[in-house]
Amino acid sequence: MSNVLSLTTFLPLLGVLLLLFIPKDSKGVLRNVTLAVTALTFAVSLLILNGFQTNAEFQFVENVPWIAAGPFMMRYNIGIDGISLWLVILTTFIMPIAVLSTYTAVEERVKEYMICLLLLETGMLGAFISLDLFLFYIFWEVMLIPMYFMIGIWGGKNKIYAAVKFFIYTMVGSLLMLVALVFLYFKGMEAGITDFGLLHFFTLKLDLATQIWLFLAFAFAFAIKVPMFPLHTWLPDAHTEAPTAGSVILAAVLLKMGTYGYVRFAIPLFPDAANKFAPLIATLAVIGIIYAALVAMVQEDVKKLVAYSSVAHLGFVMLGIFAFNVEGISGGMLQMLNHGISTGALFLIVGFIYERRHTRLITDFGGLSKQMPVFATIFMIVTFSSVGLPGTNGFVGEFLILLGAFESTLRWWTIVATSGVILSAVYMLWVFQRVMFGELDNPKNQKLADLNGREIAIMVPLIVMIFFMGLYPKPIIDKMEPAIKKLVSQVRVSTPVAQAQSIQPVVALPAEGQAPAPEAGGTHETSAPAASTPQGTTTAPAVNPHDAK
Amino acid sequence: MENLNSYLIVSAILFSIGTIGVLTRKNVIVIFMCVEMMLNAVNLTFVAFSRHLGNLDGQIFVFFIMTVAAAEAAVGLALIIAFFNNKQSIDVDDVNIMKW
Amino acid sequence: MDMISIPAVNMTPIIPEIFLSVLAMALLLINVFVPSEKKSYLAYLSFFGIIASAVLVVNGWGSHVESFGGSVVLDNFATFFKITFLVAAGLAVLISDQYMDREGCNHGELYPLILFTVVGMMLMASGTDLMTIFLGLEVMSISLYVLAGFNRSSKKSNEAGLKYFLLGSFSTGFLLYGMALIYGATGTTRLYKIATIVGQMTLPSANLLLVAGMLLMMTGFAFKIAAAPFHMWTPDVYEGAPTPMTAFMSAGPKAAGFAALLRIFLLALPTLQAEWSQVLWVLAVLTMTVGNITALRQDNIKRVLAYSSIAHAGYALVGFAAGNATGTAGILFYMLSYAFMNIGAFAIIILVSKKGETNGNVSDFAGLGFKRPVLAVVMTIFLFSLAGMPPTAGFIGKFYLFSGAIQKGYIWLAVIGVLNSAASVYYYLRITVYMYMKEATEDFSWIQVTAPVGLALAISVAGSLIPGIVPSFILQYAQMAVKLL
Amino acid sequence: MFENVWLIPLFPLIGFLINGLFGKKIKNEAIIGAIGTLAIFGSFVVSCLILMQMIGLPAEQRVFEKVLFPWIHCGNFKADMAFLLDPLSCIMIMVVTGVGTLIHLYSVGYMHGEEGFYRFFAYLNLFCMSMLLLVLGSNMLVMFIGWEGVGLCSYLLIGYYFHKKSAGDAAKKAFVMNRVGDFGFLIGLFTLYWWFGSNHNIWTINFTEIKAASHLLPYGGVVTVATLCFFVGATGKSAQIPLFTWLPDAMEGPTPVSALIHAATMVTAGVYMIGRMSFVFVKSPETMMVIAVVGAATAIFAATIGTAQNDIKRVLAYSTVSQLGFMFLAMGVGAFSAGIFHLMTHAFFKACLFLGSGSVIHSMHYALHKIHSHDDAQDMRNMGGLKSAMPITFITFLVSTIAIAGIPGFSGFFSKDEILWQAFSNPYHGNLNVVLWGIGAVAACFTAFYMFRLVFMTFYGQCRINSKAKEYLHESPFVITIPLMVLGTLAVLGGYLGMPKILGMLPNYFEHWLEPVFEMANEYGGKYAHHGAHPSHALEWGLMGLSVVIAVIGIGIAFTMYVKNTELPAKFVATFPGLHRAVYNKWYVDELYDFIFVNPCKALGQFLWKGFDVLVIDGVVNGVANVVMAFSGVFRYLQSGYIYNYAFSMALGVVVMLGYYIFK
Amino acid sequence: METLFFLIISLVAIVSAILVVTLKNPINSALSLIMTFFCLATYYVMLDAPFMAAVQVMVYAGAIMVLMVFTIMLLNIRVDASKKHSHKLILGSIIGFFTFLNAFFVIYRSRAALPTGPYSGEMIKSVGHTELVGREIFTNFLLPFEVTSILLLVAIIGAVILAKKKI
Repeated sequence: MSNVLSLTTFLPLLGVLLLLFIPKDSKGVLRNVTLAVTALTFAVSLLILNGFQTNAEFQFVENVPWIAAGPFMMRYNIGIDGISLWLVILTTFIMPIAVLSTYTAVEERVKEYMICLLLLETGMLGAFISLDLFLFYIFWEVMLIPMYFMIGIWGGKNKIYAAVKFFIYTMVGSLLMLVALVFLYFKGMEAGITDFGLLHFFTLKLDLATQIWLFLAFAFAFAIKVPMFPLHTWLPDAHTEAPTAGSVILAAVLLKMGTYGYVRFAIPLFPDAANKFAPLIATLAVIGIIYAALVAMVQEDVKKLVAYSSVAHLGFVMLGIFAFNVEGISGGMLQMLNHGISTGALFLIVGFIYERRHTRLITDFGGLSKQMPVFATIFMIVTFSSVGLPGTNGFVGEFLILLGAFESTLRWWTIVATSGVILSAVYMLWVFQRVMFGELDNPKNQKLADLNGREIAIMVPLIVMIFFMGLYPKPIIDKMEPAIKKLVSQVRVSTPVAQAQSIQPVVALPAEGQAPAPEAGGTHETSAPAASTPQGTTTAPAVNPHDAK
Repeated sequence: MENLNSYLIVSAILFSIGTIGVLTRKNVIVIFMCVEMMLNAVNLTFVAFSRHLGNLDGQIFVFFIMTVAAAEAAVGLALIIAFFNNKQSIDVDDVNIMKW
Repeated sequence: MDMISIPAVNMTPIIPEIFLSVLAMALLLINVFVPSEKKSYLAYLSFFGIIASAVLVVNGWGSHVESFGGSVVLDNFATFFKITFLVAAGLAVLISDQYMDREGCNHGELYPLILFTVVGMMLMASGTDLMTIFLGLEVMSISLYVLAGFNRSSKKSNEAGLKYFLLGSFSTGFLLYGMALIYGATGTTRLYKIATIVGQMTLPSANLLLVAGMLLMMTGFAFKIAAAPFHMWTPDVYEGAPTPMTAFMSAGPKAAGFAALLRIFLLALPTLQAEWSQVLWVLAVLTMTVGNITALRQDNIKRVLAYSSIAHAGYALVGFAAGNATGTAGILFYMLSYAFMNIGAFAIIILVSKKGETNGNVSDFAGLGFKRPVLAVVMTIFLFSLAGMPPTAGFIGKFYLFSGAIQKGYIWLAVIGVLNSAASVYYYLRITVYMYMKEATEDFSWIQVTAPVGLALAISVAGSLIPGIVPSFILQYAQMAVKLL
Repeated sequence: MFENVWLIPLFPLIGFLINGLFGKKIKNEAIIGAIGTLAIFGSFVVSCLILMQMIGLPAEQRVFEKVLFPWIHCGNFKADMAFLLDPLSCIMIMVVTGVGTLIHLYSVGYMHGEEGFYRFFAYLNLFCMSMLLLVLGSNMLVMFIGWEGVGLCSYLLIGYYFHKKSAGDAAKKAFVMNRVGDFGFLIGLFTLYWWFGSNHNIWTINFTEIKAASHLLPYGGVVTVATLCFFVGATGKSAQIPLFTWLPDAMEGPTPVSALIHAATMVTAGVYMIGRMSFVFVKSPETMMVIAVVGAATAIFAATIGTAQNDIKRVLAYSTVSQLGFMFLAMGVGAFSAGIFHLMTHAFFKACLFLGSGSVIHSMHYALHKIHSHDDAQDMRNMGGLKSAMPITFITFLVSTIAIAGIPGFSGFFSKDEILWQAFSNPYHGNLNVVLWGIGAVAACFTAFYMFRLVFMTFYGQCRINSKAKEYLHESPFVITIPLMVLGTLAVLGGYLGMPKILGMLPNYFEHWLEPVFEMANEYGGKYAHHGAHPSHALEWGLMGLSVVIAVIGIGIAFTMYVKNTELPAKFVATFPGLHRAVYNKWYVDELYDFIFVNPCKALGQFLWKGFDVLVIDGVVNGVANVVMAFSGVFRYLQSGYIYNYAFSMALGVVVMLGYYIFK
Repeated sequence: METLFFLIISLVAIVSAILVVTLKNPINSALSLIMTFFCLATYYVMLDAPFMAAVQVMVYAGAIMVLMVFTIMLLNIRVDASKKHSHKLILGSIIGFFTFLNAFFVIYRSRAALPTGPYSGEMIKSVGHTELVGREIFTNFLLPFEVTSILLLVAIIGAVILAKKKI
């Protein structure tokens, strides 16, 4: 079982080989085989989950030499920690759902479509588990190809524009990252690092100027993928044109690559620069939240609306990550998962009605609740999950992000970002109202069939996850927390500057069992002046009563 | 030889004139003649250097260049004839089907 | 007056050349007896000859033999490039037969000419004397002029040959002038001697004769590898030449040009590296940019690949400008993989086009993806490899080229390079867009994949993918090859 | 029994799940109704048991925390799914489950025959669960679940008639405005958490822990910021200025919903929240003042609007807003237990009023339906003289009206008078006290006026309904009237639990009961005691009398205008048309908000999308591509096809290269 | 005396070179080119390379130019008929001028390597130029010499392929 990670990653590739031998006319077989392969992958990935030890170390590590030539040494070095674990699970979890959603949506070129899906899965999984920078880059790029074809071949009217834009936009960013990656390698070589192993580079001390350039290159690539304002315009196009399963995967997993890239690479590799750019990135994230929400509000196409809502959600994720504390980053990670589930579900929902009506214009709908009550219920649950209603998954992530960001130096950003919570309710509920509420006056809508068994089966796991993660996120947080703590310490350790600015004491202090401390003579008169410093401008490190003991 | 540079400069002049010819003439054969002139200028340089340096490598080189020139002439003129057969012209302005 | 006693020479370094020359001459003779509809036999013969000579070449790996008084050398560098040439020639031979048959110019002389071209290229790679290199270059060039104009009845082919010839001989003038100046500055044409003499100079970069000679030589070779601004012939000649010859031209002579350039610059003029890498920096940027940007708006697919070929020369120049082991090994690797992927792509073009080279526009590929899925997938692999997407050989090659530049500190060069390659993605994608995302206008029923073409495609696919996934061994050979320079 | 507190929200949850998932299959209204009602009734029973047990305990032991399961544990942050039982939450669960049970019962009758009957009960149960979570939550986050959960249910129930556009709009408006409040709530939470954590390393959002550490909080400063943020949350939920406009629109929902959510329970959540965190709020005099002023202003503002509305439910809605204003006034002047007391009595009489109005509407609707009239069943101008047709409804309605108007002997009097007195005599606001009291008194006058206007227009005088329909008017069935009667009784008797001390007939059980909860707040509030001397008993008596007089005046005016001289209102309108139009149109607040927020937001969205996203950002992106393409065109035509041009380019390259090295 | 002779020859060479470029009729151009070649042959003699001079005359003037003139006659080409492109002329001349300028400065500013070989004028005269060249070719430059055979073979094949009426 030592190479279960490789097995998970390359199982879909084996599936591709299997598909090659199935004639292209037997669509049913193709679909079922693909479903079986993805389901099997999911099952195997559960083994990983099962065997995962809750600590900060990388586990299931496989490390064998791969390319060794010239100055370079690339290794097939894979492994997961708490951060990547859940993204791997998310990927394997979403894939069967995505496959299932194509049963009636894709009638042409089924074989090719399924091959694309499986290739994509391998690419995504590979990117999440790579611990070798070069290997990561390979998978990162490989993902583009099947996605490109999925948008381009099975997409909508404007598919070619969207597909090419998606491809080239991402490519520009990632190629610059490649340059930075190589540069980093040579820097590492000077310090005695001999391969592309990520963990070696964590120990590398770089001067600030170098860090800044490298960080910018990495951040640019990831920002495009996230996508962050103002590099987001490929996303609405790609989403609108992509077929349902494509949109689902794009939203659920592909966008996470960007945020994951920050967490795994950009931040721990260049902590000083990350600290320096945190305000800038937070600003962009916050602009993204508000901006995307406002733009989403006036969209006429449901899918585009959901796409813009993705931009806003990922703005939250970025804000949380750049809070650089356990709460913020955990929130960010959770929000990645949540966004994967909720937005994936939203795209599926849009797919359902698109399949029935072949339109996505909001004005073509109205009053569907009457005709499709099950659909309405599911749509509503997902909507509220997306809005971040407490009890659903969306809330936990959003809350932790905002809490973490508020604790950090990004307080004012948080306040602005929190108003995004209002706007998200506005646009989501508005679209829900316009689609589901009102008179069922369009005759074409009056004969719509409610969801069938397969469609419900697609949505049920998602809904279960929505509530599970909203009500009992503990197992998820527990597994990722050690890794996040390690990340936080990585960011903190090398940043004397940032620490001076930071208001809060070191997070690593044991927080358990610290009941409210009765301070000696703690009447309100004595404590009042001590704490009367106006909020927000406090810069002096606070007195920690426990340190004094 | 006491004055290497004068030979070199004559050679440079001939080379430049050859270049001008290539750039300005329209008749393909004349252009080719200008190329031959350039090669000859180079030959002169080689021989002058060879004489100056007191080794024969340069002259051997010239010998080979002449061979090459002959070979090129054969192939080149064959190409020109083939072209003429197709187009009834050897004006470079007509060597212009493919562009952009 | 005593008799000239020809010194005993070690023939080892030129055994493959001799073999190929003899084979070519034999083929010329055989050709007389082969009826015109059976010229395929010549193709097979030459293909096996190429394999045999490849065996001979590989046999010489690891040895270092100088011969003919320092005119020629057998070393890993030469061996590596010779393999590249043989790959290019072998693939070209495989794809020629069908095309030439279709176009009605399947003259038996084609194959000897290809083999002679290879001989010329091999001499360029292994020559260590300016004369050898020059003569190798001319053998190659003259054969190529003929090959470009091989289809006599086609106006385009005629024109291609003529253009290539005139501009080629014009560039030869500069090349020779450069050699003359080098000769004047150093007093010899032997590269090893030049290296010694230049190495003894106190300030070689102040010696104008030397520097000018170097630049003029660079000009000559830049023409062969199609580097801007000496690239202008490329699109026209590539478009006009018979497609298999275009494929061959884009892979072989380019590699040969690089071989000679590397040999001369790294062996003889390493002390001038500051100068030539500066020039190459600029040339690389110009070449990449011009090639890529112009390719964006091309309709004829051969022209697209011609401009792409210019751009690839630019990428390789990036590695060359770096001049370090990483970059130069990258060139070696890249040239080899480029031979695979580019000739593969041209093979598909041959298949898709019809007699008289009609149906050669990008838009004519519309719908290929689902009418002929295997061909389209294969073409897609070549295109992505050309675009430098992992996991293909093109990516690894580019990676090493740019890495070389980064190692050398030419970050901006690498950045310009990657931006260029991002732009290049557009025109490669455009072809896939037509193949997969546009409705078919034709049913492509005329496409027949004959055995040799199929074999060529299979080899090309393997050559584009395997070095991308497990590149180690080739890269290591490339590293060893450049180490001995 | 304390251990089993989790049963309280569980029952409605089960009810919700059964009805929600299988209700459509069950179809039988009786079963569905029974499930829903029994679920909440079960909670009520458990609540009663808990109350009993708590009464049996000494005051200082009346706090119990039950951790159900860990919820979000992350870094320093820790929030469990945990419930807090103390006298305050006890009262709240009693009110919620008690009134909830009655309203469920009522709904069985009222919603009879509605499409989606099961849906209604499912939502109602869900609401109860959320509300119970809200009041039971032992930390701010569990409270927040309930806080948003009730918002969600309110959304669902307001939008119950989803085919009506107005219902959908109202639902959305309610949710969004609540969200604005939530925004404040969250920021307040963050601020408090961050302040405690960073200054004292106490990372908590747990109420008891905060309470224990509350002595560390400074007066003013960060507490003001935090509490103001919380207060924003409260205004959203409890429909205070400036976030009150959603509540009147929320009357689009079925009437039981209005009774339960928009009168008795949800809207009082803000008051409860302030009460729950009173020990924080009192530390900021500024916030206290803001609360008091906003409360008073809302009370009078909504009351004025209430005078001009014709829709029976809208009048009640504005009345609710106004009464909530009273409660906030109470909180703002430190009269926490009075506020909570008013909350409770208000729950009784306002629920009764709403249900009564529902009974009327039900009857009217039936009658109008019978004659196929499309007249508005809720418009009071169509009613009149219903007291004979609907005696039970009339009596309970009248009782409740008297209670709300503040006539001595009825519950409203006790609670409202206590608030007014505290407003006058509290130690917090100095000279502002008089103003607060004055506004309160005037608002009380208005309340008496519009409530009696409602009663007179509905139940007295001539029946203005179509005479054919008149015959169909009838008293509602028992399922409807029983809750009315119970609530009417409570509206009378409920007040005796918290009789002001000065009356002295009964001890103020209520205040006594809540004492442990507000002890700390009162202690902190003691700091402000230097303002003025304690007013005398005589003054208190006098003011009490005055407020009764004021109420009577209000009733008198109503009587004059709507019973004796029915032409007076028209005259009044004719005399002050502008004023009337302004009041009738709710002072144009909705329009103002549209103008300031909604429309600019939409316009901004449109601009950002079409103008910025597409034009600028994509313009730049595509612009780069286009520029490159343009260059491609240029480069392409440089490739002219002429040999001499090509040669020229080569020669130029050579010359430049050489020239650079020679002449550099 | 020698200098004067050099100057005269140079003048003739350059003037005839200019005539090659300027004369309209290709035949005249060709004849001028032959003139230039003869001048170069003279130079070779002056540079103690009589063998090269002989080859120059035979190969260039004798073989190549005859081939050219023959081709011109065969194709029956008279004059540059089409209209002039004056900008082409100007640009070409400028480039040519700069080419010369560059070359001039290269020559003017730098010094060639010092004499390395043993072949002084006296030595060449005493042994005989042809023999010396022969020795060099067949010893040091044997490989290039052999390669020329291939080159010529290729040229022959090429010419046949391209120009033969029917293959």
